[in-house]
Amino acid sequence: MITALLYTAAGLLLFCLGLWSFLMHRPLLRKLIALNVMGSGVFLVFVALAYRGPEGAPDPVPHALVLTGIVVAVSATALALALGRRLEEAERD
Amino acid sequence: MTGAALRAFVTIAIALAAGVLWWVFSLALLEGPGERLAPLAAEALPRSGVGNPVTAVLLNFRAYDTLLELAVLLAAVLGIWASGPPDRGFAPAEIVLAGLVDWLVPLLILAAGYLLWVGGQAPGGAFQAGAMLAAAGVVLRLAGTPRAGLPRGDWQRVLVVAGVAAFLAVGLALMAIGHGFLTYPPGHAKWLILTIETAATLAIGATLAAAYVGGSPPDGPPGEDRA
Amino acid sequence: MTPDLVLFDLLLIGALLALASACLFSAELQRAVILFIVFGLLLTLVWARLQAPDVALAEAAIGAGLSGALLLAAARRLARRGGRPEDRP
Amino acid sequence: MIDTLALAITLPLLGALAAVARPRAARAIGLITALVTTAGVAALVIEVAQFGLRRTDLGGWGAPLGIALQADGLAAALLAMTNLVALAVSLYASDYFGDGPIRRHFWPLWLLLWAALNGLFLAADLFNIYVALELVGLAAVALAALTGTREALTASLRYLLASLLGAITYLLGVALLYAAHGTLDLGQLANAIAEGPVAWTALVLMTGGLSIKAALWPMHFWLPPAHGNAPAPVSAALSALVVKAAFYLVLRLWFGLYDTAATLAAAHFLGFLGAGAVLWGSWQALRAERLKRMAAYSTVAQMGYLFLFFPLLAAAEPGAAREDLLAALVLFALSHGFAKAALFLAAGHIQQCAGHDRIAELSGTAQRLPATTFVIALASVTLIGLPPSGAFTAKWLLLSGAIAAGQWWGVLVVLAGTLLAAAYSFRLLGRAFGFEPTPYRCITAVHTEVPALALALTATLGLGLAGDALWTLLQVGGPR
Repeated sequence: MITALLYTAAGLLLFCLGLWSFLMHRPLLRKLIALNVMGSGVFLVFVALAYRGPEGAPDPVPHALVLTGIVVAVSATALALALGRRLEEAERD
Repeated sequence: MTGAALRAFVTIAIALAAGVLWWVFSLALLEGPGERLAPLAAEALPRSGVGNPVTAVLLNFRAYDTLLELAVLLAAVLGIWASGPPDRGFAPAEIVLAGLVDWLVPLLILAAGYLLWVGGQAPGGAFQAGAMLAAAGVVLRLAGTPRAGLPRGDWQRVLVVAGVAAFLAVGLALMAIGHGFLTYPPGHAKWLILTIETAATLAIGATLAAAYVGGSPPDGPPGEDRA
Repeated sequence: MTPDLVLFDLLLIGALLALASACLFSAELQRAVILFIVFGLLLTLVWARLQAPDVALAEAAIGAGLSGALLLAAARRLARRGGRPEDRP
Repeated sequence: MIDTLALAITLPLLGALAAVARPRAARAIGLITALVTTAGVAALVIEVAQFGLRRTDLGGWGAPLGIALQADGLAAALLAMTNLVALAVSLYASDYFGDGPIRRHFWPLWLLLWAALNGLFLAADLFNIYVALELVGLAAVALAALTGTREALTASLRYLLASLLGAITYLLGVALLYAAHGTLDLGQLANAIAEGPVAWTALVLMTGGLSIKAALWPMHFWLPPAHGNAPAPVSAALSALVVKAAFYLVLRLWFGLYDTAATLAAAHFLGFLGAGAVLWGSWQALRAERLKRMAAYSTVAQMGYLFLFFPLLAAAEPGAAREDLLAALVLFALSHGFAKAALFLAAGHIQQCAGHDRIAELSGTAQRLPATTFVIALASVTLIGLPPSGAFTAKWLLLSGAIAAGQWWGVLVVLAGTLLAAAYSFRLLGRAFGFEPTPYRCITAVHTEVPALALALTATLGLGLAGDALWTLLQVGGPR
């Protein structure tokens, strides 16, 4: 249980650090990195609560949810970067 | 409120939120059910057609989530294609690097095949395998192949939709013969899942590589896509 | 639960948080992106520690690998164009 | 065995795939898919009305291991509105985009958005809602960026970032509920959730995330530029459907999942934010210089009315009075959906004909585009809340509820919002009926004005008359 609690705390801290950075920075890339760190924090919480000791098999459902979340996060990052690149071009013209 | 005061306010608010969050999450963990869905998933695993519990969740128990997730990936790449043509890419690699690429790319493709096959029983599966294919694409583009090894326009479009298409084809066919949407009949789950996973691997690889290229595929008459 | 495992956990978590902070507070954009990739790789280790090998594989390939490659390409482009990389919306 | 629940999602998804693979036939594929999807959803709504609650366990595993889809009266009502509006938007879009390059990008994204919206209304699983929300968000952002102008791209990026922040916050709330109760199924969670810090924090996280997506004041900042700069059919879908879907989820959480655990104080807080939205949104709409910007701010205000119902609903005892309030709330949401879509489609028409949408320069619109001006007038009737529109009935019930509960601030806000709505509507119509000649550049084909007209008529006359049917439909699956 102590392991789950420790890693949950780490995940929540990552979420809050990312949120702070998201609110404090204006550049797109900074905000995207911040969102990805926030996402990693939430994923860490999910995986931590799936952990059931060194002997017990972990709960596979949160693992599957996190896999889904990772793919969703990379999709969103890629779309945001493409829009950002397009905006740069529009601003240069 | 001045900028500095606002920053201080946000910082304090987030620090307080962190404390509250940690408190309630430890409450939930300490008083929560402990077991959650693990025993249910373990009990249903033999009937799922695969041996890896995570693959069982992704492609059987919660397959509908995975279907929507592939649709998310598709939406992202469609949005990227709509944002105009890609950058020119990188200059062709020098001899040493080109030699490296020549064995790295086949290796990544082999790794993809292995991960796809092993995913039924051990860690691995369509997403990891697809990511390996995409990595091969990234390496190719970095080495100076602008299209990252992807086929021309029309075939690229077919590849990108293959994952969702396989899911829908299997799901709707099962519904038509009376099993319910994405309800695999007993004994057939294994090969149906492998079919979907193979299509999904190709689609994920192509989609992520296309997302890295970052622009519309070069097809159709010139000038049809916005510059 | 052995004490040295807890110590390992604490070290891992400390390194993870330190890397995240370094990445989020870094003054230079390209450096932040590289630190983010390293953060992703360390996270892979965390997934392995928590017995989530599937997540570890996906994190290494997608979370750190592909997201990192995408962000790095964008950061490089911004740096190449000079411009004002810090005041994008 | 035909599962209409699954069809509501898979049909538009199939259309999207076909439109990606065959871009040259995208328009035909899009129109066929729109008709077939609407027919399929009509069958589902009829099933719900006749046989009651519909539920299907995808994969045959059942909750909590598997995912279920579920349609009760509330879901059916919103599905009906969404699919009718989406059909009208599709018909309109098939003319709007002409043969330009935007067309082939529009159809697949639009059909994906449609599938995701239907999926959200039918979702019965917290994590499934997250995936569907992200699909809605990414497809909506990509659509909003289609014009490729600097303003549209800046707005879309801001929209994307806000939407991602909302989704990730929502997901943390889901993690908390899974930690505490070990299930993601809405029905099982509703039975398991007990009052306490865990439940409240999860509710705050999920509501906070969703209210960014529902553009609740003051988290509305991303909406006016995004909705104001998107292509007209996309603006219509974003304003009428996408924010409504996020609101629907808030409603489900508060009065389906939590019900007794949601406190009155928290409901009052949401009500106050709603009041802020009504006043601020209406005031900004009155000051807006462009028609689409005005319509977007009006959406902020109208979403505010929906949240004004929250304190009343939380205070009401279960029973007829509370069901009336809930029905009024749904009626308001549906009316706004139809009317706002009609207004944006009309605005797109004006923009295409006049080459701009600056309100001050719209004189002569009434002579050149009489049908479109009529649409704006009809939509205004609903936005102001005049009889015989459904919005009138809904506002009337909201006012009587507020008076009965002694919430005088609510009464004042509704009255002020109504006056401001009348002011911005008459400002627009006054311009449109002006006689100064304006160089309008096009002759309109009558059939292009039909979709907007049909939507405006549904909002103003249809829903006013269909109130009884809606009340009956909403009983299905209740009481909530």
